[in-house]
Amino acid sequence: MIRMVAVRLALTLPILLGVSIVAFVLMRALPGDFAQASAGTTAISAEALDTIRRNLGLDQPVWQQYLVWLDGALTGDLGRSFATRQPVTGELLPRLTVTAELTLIAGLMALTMGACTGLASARLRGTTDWAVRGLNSLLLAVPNFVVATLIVLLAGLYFPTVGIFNYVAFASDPLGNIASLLLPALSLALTVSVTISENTRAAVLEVSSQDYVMVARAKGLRAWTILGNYLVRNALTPVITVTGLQLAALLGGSILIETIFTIPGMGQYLFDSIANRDYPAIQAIVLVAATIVLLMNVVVDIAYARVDARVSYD
Amino acid sequence: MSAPGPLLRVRDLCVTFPARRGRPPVRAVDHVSFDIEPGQTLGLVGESGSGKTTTGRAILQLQPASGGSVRLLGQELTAMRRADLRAMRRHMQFVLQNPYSSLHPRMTVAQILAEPLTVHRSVPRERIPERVAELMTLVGMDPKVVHRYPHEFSGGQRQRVVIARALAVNPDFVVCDEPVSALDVRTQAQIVDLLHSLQEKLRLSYLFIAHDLAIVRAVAHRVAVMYGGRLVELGDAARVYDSPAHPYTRNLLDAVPIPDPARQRAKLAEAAPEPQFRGRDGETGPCVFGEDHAASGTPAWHEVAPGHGVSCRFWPPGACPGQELPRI
Amino acid sequence: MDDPRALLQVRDLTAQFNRDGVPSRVVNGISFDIAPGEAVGFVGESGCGKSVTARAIMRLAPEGSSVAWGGRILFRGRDLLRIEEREMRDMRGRRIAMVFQDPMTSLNPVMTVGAQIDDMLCRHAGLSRRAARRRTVELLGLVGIRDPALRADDHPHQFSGGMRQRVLIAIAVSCQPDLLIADEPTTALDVTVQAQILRLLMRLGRELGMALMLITHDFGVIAGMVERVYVMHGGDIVESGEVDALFAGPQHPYTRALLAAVPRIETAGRTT
Amino acid sequence: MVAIGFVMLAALLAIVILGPVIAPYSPSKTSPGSLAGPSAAHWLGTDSIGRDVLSRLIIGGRGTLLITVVAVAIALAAGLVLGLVSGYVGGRVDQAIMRVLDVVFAFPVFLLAIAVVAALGPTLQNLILTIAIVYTPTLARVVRGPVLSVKRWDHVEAARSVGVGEFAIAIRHVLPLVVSPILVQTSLTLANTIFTVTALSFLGLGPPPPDPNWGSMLAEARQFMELAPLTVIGPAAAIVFASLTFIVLANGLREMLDVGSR
Repeated sequence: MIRMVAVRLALTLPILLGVSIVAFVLMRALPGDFAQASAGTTAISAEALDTIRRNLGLDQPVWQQYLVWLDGALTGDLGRSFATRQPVTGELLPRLTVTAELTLIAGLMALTMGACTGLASARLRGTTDWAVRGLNSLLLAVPNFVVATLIVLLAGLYFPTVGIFNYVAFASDPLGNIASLLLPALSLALTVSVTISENTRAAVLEVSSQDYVMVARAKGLRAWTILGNYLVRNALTPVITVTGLQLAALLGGSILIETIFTIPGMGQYLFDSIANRDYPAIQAIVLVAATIVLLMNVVVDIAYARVDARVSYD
Repeated sequence: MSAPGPLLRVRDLCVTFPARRGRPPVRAVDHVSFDIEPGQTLGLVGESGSGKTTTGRAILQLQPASGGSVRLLGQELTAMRRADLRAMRRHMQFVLQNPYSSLHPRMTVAQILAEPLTVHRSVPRERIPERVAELMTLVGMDPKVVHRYPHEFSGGQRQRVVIARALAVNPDFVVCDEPVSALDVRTQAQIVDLLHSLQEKLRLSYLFIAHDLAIVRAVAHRVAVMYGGRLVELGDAARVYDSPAHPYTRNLLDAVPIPDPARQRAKLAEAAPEPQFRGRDGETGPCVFGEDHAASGTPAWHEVAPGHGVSCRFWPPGACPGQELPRI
Repeated sequence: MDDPRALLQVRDLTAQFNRDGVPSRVVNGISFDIAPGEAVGFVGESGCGKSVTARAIMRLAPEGSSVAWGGRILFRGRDLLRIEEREMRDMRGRRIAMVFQDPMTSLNPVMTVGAQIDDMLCRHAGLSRRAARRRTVELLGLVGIRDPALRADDHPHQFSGGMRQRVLIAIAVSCQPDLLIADEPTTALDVTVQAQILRLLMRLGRELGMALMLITHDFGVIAGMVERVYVMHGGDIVESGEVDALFAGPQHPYTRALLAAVPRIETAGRTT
Repeated sequence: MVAIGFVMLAALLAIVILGPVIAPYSPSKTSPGSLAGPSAAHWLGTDSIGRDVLSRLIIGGRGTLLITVVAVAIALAAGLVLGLVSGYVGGRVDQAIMRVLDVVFAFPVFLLAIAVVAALGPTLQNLILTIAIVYTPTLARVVRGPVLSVKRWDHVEAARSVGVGEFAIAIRHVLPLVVSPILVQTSLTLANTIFTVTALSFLGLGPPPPDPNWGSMLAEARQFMELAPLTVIGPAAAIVFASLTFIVLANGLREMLDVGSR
């Protein structure tokens, strides 16, 4: 088990390295001058600009700049924000927890909805199948930011006094915090639940036609035993994979949703940073998000092996 | 080109599959040697995983060999350049097991049969339809149906198309890999008859790979038995079937059910033979004939009669076959 | 009815599939009997309706397809086509068990082989988990698996094809059914393994006193295993009889053609 | 199902191609009375500075769909080449291509798009290029998967044994059999791209004004939605209709071509 985790992590390392290069290059390939940008909008003398360049190490060759930056990133130092002159890591962390919470709630919602509708669709067939697939097509066509906008619109029109749309910090009121995240999470979860639902449906149908299910029926087992031990346990693996892969979509989506519901998470931070041309912050957000996605993929792989004894990485 | 000697000469052919995820490399084909004369059929039998299909693919250079030599019409294939090899494919063809998957589902029979003709430019473009019709007649099909797609045909008809494709370029040698095992018994007999008559008409040589020993008996002049990547016995069909020299061959023949109730009942009533054979572990030391091949450097192969040989490895543990052998 | 001693009496069985709204009949009203402890063979080419007949006795339609059965299947006097699904579920595995063609795909890959026998015993014999496991180990030993106590905790992918078929046979006989249906049980196996499995089926049939319904396309397999044979073609039984008589003097032209096409290992082949 | 999809697609295309002809007003022409409700003159009312919403929707659709289609076409071309080479050649080439794509795949699509557009500036070319880049890995994987299995099919081996060259095998014997899943996925990617394009515009990272765009119209309308709720509905419905078109088309194609499911 430990060995397998180690192998998976080792396989992820080169990709992480690639991700870091992309994140680095992205921000150094700016059409403008990094030093100019870091100085902000104020007019600045050429000498002062040179000083900034030296301070930021911009007079060094690019690969050296990258190594210095990577060295910092590995020790948790993602540079200083241009806007606030504070370490980016310190600014990012509290926002990251908010985004993580939103993503987690949305993920659980999507998994519950998707797995239930997918399973019902595959097992009950007929009208249920037809209805679920129709609803799924429709849900898939409605982007999360449109859902969010409509939710805010309806709330503004019909419940102008109810305050559940205002973000509540977890520290001040844990329950209120979760309640305030429910609707944003729902708008995030709807599209993702469709993917999970369709994959669950396909997986259950695929498993249903397998010989071992026929054997289970020939054994005279009860319907629930067949469902649990034969259908669901075998359909689980593809569903786990898809759910894990959807994390990227959830993280990306939360950026949008946070701006609509004014939740102080990574999304808002990203927009403030873009507005301020705060490149170190943008870089850090991109790097952190990709790292989370990659680590989540490792977790998915491990979960996969826990469920299915045939998969091993020894 | 038509040098005297065998049409196909395989010597010490080895195929090794590289190590995969913690498993050691697998030697799928291990020093296999045999000849095939023009107009003759060599039956290659063995159970699944014995390496018979890999041997066929390696001879056709569809699977890289890790050692040994394959000479067709006197030309060494294993070291041939790609372009030369493609030209050489005119002489050697392949009939695969599954007639459902070995035809391109989106190509008509005419297109399927025309492809090898175009590739080898063996027939001028305007004569292709004529040649296609000729091939259809050759395999006993109506040339009028060439514009249909494979799914419109039955398994037996598809296998006829597969054979027609193989014959399109006038090959000398055809590898038939389980050509009838996916078919019903009556269709099997028809395809076997077709292969027979084509052999006589066109003087073809076949390497006939099959797990069904009864069918091999009907088609093969000589028979090779494979086990664990090695040839354990090779000889004229009549000798191998009627007086098998190797205990594995005997086991294999014994296990074939006979469509005769009284005899098959008697067979099942006997105790099952011990299917364990000594594998590669005991390769050092003298073999059952008392010869130490490792020390003397001689091949581990014994001729029990002219043209009939057995490998001296893979005996049942503890058995002393030396005493039984003289009976042969 | 005709023979009160019969274990299974099938009368005018029909089966009709519905593919894209087009009905197609695959079994055209066949009738046959199986006595307790008797071994009966069904032989025919692919698509002749022999497997569908077996599925009808188990009342198992392939997943996702709709099949309409007609006629009667009397098992110890109960019409299997008319009883409640609950009663049928109690029948399956306990009274009538089945072994399928492909052992590679017939075991649940995510459960240990032991657990796949345990669940059957818990369901039908009402055993506790621990008692079931003791019986499972016995059964695995009975079908010829070495170190059954250890192997019970292995997953199917750790077994060879022949060993998996043994496990499937252990599952099928675990509740000592009255009738064991074996649908092409050796077709996917190598010839030496086939011989072992046939011997095993024969031994178990005798030891447990089960009736055996053996379905195969191979006249060689059927020859040594059964007392009576039914030859099927295009959804009909075209010929039936005692096995020795049928092989010695087939009456129906189809049976004759089929028997004539069977390759025989003793027939002298070609010479160089 | 496919028929419905094609009808919807035809309607969408008609609006896009005939846009300037059928739009009642110029999208930038203002008229007195901002945020007005539906009337005979303005079927869907006017926006905050008095421009005709319907005209802006029609013209805005052109921009949105143009970016979408061009970007997906580029991604499809790249994905097809990469996926086919990767899957067919296999071995180290496959490893190299897939590792590079894995790097792109690790970023949440939307986040990467935002970052790239933010860094390079929201011009039309940058938008198209960015979207093409972020969707290339998805399409390449969709091509590679079936190629990996089709290249092991018997008819490919048969073609090789007949002497057909590798390039011809890849094009003639493998590619035609992987077209169905690619068509389905392309249609779904088109729907996804409409999301991404409109979402970027929604955040102000879309094609620069004054060209109208469904995303930016929605964002604009959002500020006044308590006063004029209908202005939100227009662009929202347009986005949903466009993506629904491609989703219906994908489902129809999947059913018709029988890709993977029953």
